Amino acid sequence: MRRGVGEYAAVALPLLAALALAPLVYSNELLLFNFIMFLILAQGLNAIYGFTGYLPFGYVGFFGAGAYGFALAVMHLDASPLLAMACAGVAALALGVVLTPLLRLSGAYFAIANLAAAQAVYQVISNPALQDITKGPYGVTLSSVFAPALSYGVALGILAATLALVAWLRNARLGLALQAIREDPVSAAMAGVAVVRGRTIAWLLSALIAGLAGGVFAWHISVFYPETAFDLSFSIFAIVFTLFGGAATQLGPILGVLLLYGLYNVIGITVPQYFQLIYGVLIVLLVLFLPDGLASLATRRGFRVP
Amino acid sequence: MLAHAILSGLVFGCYFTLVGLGLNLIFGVMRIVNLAHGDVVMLGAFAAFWLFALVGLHPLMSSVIVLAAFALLGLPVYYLVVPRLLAARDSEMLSIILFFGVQQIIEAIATIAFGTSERSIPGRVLGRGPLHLLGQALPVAWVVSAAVSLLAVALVYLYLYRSRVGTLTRAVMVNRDEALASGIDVNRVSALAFAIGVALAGLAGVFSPFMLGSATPAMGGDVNLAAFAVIVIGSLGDPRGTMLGGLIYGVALMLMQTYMSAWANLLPNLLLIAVLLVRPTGLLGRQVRRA
Amino acid sequence: MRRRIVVCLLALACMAGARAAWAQQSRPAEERLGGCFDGYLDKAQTEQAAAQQPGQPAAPAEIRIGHLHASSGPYASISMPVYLGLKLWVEQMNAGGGAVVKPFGRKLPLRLISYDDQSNPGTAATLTNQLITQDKVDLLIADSGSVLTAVSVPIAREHKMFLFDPTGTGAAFFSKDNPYIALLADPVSTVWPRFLWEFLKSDVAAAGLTRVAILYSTNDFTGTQAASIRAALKAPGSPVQIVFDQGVPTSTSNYAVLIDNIAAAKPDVVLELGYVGNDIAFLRNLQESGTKFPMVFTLYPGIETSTLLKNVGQTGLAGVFSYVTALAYSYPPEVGMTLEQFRGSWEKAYAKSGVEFGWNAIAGYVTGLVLGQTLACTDSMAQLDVRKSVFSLSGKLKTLIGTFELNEQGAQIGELTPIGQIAPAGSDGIHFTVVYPSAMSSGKPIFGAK
Amino acid sequence: MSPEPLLRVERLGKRFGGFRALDGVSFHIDRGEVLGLVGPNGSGKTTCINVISGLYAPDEGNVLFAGRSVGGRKPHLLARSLINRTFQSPRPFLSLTVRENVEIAATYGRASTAAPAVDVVLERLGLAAEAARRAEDLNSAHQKLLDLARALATGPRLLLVDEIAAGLNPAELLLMADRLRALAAEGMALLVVEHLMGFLERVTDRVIVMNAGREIFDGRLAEAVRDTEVVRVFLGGAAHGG
Repeated sequence: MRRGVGEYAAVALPLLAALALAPLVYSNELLLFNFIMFLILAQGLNAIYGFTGYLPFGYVGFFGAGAYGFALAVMHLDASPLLAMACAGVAALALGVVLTPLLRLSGAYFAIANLAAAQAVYQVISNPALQDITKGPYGVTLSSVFAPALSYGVALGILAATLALVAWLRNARLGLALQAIREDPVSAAMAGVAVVRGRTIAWLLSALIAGLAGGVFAWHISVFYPETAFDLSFSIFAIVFTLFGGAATQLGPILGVLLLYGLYNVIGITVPQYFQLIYGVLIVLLVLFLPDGLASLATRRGFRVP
Repeated sequence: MLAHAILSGLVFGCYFTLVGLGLNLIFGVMRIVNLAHGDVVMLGAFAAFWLFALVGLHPLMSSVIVLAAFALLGLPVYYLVVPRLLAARDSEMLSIILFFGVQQIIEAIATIAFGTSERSIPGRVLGRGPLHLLGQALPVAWVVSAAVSLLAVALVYLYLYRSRVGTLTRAVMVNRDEALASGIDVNRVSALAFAIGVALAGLAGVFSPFMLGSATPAMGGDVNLAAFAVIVIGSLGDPRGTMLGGLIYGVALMLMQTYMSAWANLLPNLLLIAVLLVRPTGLLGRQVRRA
Repeated sequence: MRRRIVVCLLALACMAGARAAWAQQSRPAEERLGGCFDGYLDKAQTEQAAAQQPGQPAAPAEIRIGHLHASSGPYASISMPVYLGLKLWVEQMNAGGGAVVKPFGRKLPLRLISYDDQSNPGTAATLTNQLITQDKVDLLIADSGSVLTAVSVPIAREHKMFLFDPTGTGAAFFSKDNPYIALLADPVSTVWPRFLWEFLKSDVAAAGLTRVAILYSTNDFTGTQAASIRAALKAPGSPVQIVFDQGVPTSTSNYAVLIDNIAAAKPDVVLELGYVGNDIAFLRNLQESGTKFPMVFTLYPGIETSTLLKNVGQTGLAGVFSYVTALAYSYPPEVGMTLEQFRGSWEKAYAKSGVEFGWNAIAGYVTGLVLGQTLACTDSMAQLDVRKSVFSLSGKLKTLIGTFELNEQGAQIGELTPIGQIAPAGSDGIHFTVVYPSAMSSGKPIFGAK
Repeated sequence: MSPEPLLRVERLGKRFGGFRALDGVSFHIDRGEVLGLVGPNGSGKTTCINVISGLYAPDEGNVLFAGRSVGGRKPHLLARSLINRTFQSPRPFLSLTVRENVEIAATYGRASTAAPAVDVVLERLGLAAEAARRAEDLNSAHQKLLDLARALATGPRLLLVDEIAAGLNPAELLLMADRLRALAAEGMALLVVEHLMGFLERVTDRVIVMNAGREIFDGRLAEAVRDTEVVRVFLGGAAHGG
């Protein structure tokens, strides 16, 4: 556990400090906010994919549930933003609990079922029949609580907590147990690991993280449609970033987000006409030539990546 | 209304069997998820559109050309990408990401080449007026598309169960490692299955302007969601399962449209999840214990 | 490790920071009574007037116009034409030496910075911020459609940047407390269908057609139109009865069963409100099913006429009612090209682009025209002056789509489209007969034609 | 001999669809005893181990461990209550190091204070030099040892060993047999599924022979090879092609 604290100090604190100070020198604060959000999402995905091997293709479902948990609390309960953030977390956790049976599936079946579940949640929330509750397809406006600076800070706080969680998983016995489950659930069981419980914990933690990210996203952008909160590209970006950096480490997903999302924006701003093409090619090359992520370059040479 | 919904559902379901068929074959043989499947369908649609618009080629003729051309197109893609992918540790998961990238590439190129406007082929090309079937009026184009789909399913079935390569293909589906150990040229069998899968997606694309109203470079995502529902409900890897999944999907969708239209898209997803939870390998799947 | 991350961040910041070429020129908004726009303002006059002013601020090298478009994804088909229409306007202005910018008293070249958000709202948000904070654009234009516009609204407001909204018709964007937005080219969804419901309650009902079916796609654009039509038709004293009212997902691509269901409700009038793809699928399925209704109304035959004609065909469109946009009803423009001229320029520039000419192309061009007039009229480049200038155009600016008119919240309430019916023209063309309002009408509706 | 054996298996039955993989199998093992389990392919040996180690719940019969019924309990609970096993093809946690592999079992599966320390296990199985290597980089013999180390780290009193000898070279075979005997000498009970009779001879003299889900012989190995039914089953099994 000592090592965990050290790694957190070495990896997370500089990152957090940089992100806290960045708005002073760089004014596209929303881009920085999106960096924070993807850092959170990538680490949340890391908790379930990196440590248990389940690829939640519908991860955006939790994100959207969090965004709408936040929005509903503000619209109907007149909740303060922080209380609404708690509601965002609870909404995603509740969805996580409902979807726990999906953990019985494996491989592509799990990924597809999870995608279908996220779609189903989206279709319910965006249904005009629920217009009085969710505003259906007509989108929500939360201008009453709009507070970009405060929500930026809260997002940073969530990132700090998420990184701490992953640093802990990386070094605590639970993290090791989860990795064992990922490698071989049967063997893990024979090593005394409570496989179902371990998976469920990782699943719910990861749902909670996405829900909080969704909540703070809703707070920060304040006007959005269901299509925005349930945009499948949130799932895909989080997966690609995590994979690119290297799952099951603290540093991997961070590098993944900083490099790839950074590149994404640089391409988008400099050569918008070939945006999609370049990004597609990049992803293909990544999977073919670096399937275990950047971190594997170090681990293959026997170095430990925090 | 009920009779019409069920009949349209069956006809529509036949077409959606074809939409899922290629995806299923590729997953069954290689255990990879071709997320670019919907975009190959889109390419098929544009191929048929341009063949019709430029040289006036009948879609039934185009479908033969598309089948051959897309199979030939599939081979180099297979050799460029798949063997390398399969060598990775978690290829089943990685495939989703890889083919997401491929999908982005296809969509980007299609947008540059074809623009973003909707394209289609007039329905009368496949026959004029509604066709009366069991007292219900159905668009002729639908019935033709369904018939072609059934033919394609039958051919795939014959390929798998009546040809030597097909037998080998099924062996690879059952257990890739065993097949490799017993001297089957797994790589060649897979390449063939991949090419056929891509060709079937292209074929589905040829008829998509008739079944889906029109085609745009962005249509792939929705096609994928439908195809996933179809093949998972049926059972991944088995063409008969795909048929069953397609019919269930079609009928369920039409019934929802009839009685709760605003919720129509929710049903396939709920069906998919329910089927997976009750029978994790799909309705026709073998009961295998996957530890 | 720490160093690597810091270096990464710095590199990123530098890349973006370097793009900020010059700081935004602005001076305090000086109060002036009334707008400058008094009928059509001749560019030469403006130039002359402006040149007489002493002590002008140093002019920048160019006027930066920030814009977003989606080249891929679900909104590409409505976004690309707007982008290309706008681009055409910018190129034309620059070919003529630029646009007159009143505060600097001369013509300045325009620079269009348009990023591709790929129909991804999250990306659209970041790029909007990029345009404001890094590119420091002088004028900001949102992407097309409500979903992509929505994310830009609070960002523009937060940065006190006036948002030119070409086609984001969501009623929620326009509120009294947000001065930083105006809807330019589409009427706001709540009022757009006004002529339609008036027509249904008067002429159509008088013809004995009172049973109405509404089938709409469940998205902001069509859902809001359906809601305001529904409210109007249900108002006390309405002679009209709604016999079918269903929403379908916007991704719906087959309507055969829905058409059968509608037929079972025996309506006289069917209103199908959807996006381009929905309308194409609906009209094709309607034609193929052989089902007939006395009156069928859909949105896009009048909005994206050539796309609909290519996909549905002459016979499929004949008899259908739709909005009559500037594509089929010519308004004499006082500013900018006529429809024919614009269409000619479009075909010349974009014939091979695969993007069809239609209402959204015009919307992009009109956005440009509004921008041009705004620059010619504004007192300064300060955003509230820009807003004042835009609002001063209201009720005065006449373009090829009619009179530009804003309500006080910035929603477009002019440019209302009359109702028309499609008749075949020539071997494979169509033309619109305007049937309502009577002041504009060019013929009588023929019911039972579909 | 104590009145209650450490493990008592009573009329154990397990079906897969219509196939009866186990059909009323009964036997017992005492502390410090090594029992061999032999039979042709598909006779139910591995299924038997899978049921005892909790991977499958039995359909019929029961498993009693130290007098308490444990049939149908989850494997991780069994691992913590002193039953463990190895796998026919070893299943280490490939991307973790050798030490981490063993550590997991020592942390989560440690059932008694008597469980050995990680270093002791590694030392004893000759894996100490490999401790920092990733499991996927080990050769198959070392992976087998790692699999065994994982099981031993939980400090089991009953160890189920599934074809551990396959693929080992003669020297490794002898060493492995010695190790198993040493474990038994310390009081551990072992159930050893094995095809290699030579190896089995070195670790035990008592065997159970199974065929088609039933036990057909329980006694001394030397007698088994003279038992007519056992001989018929093995020859017949060969005739059927396995």
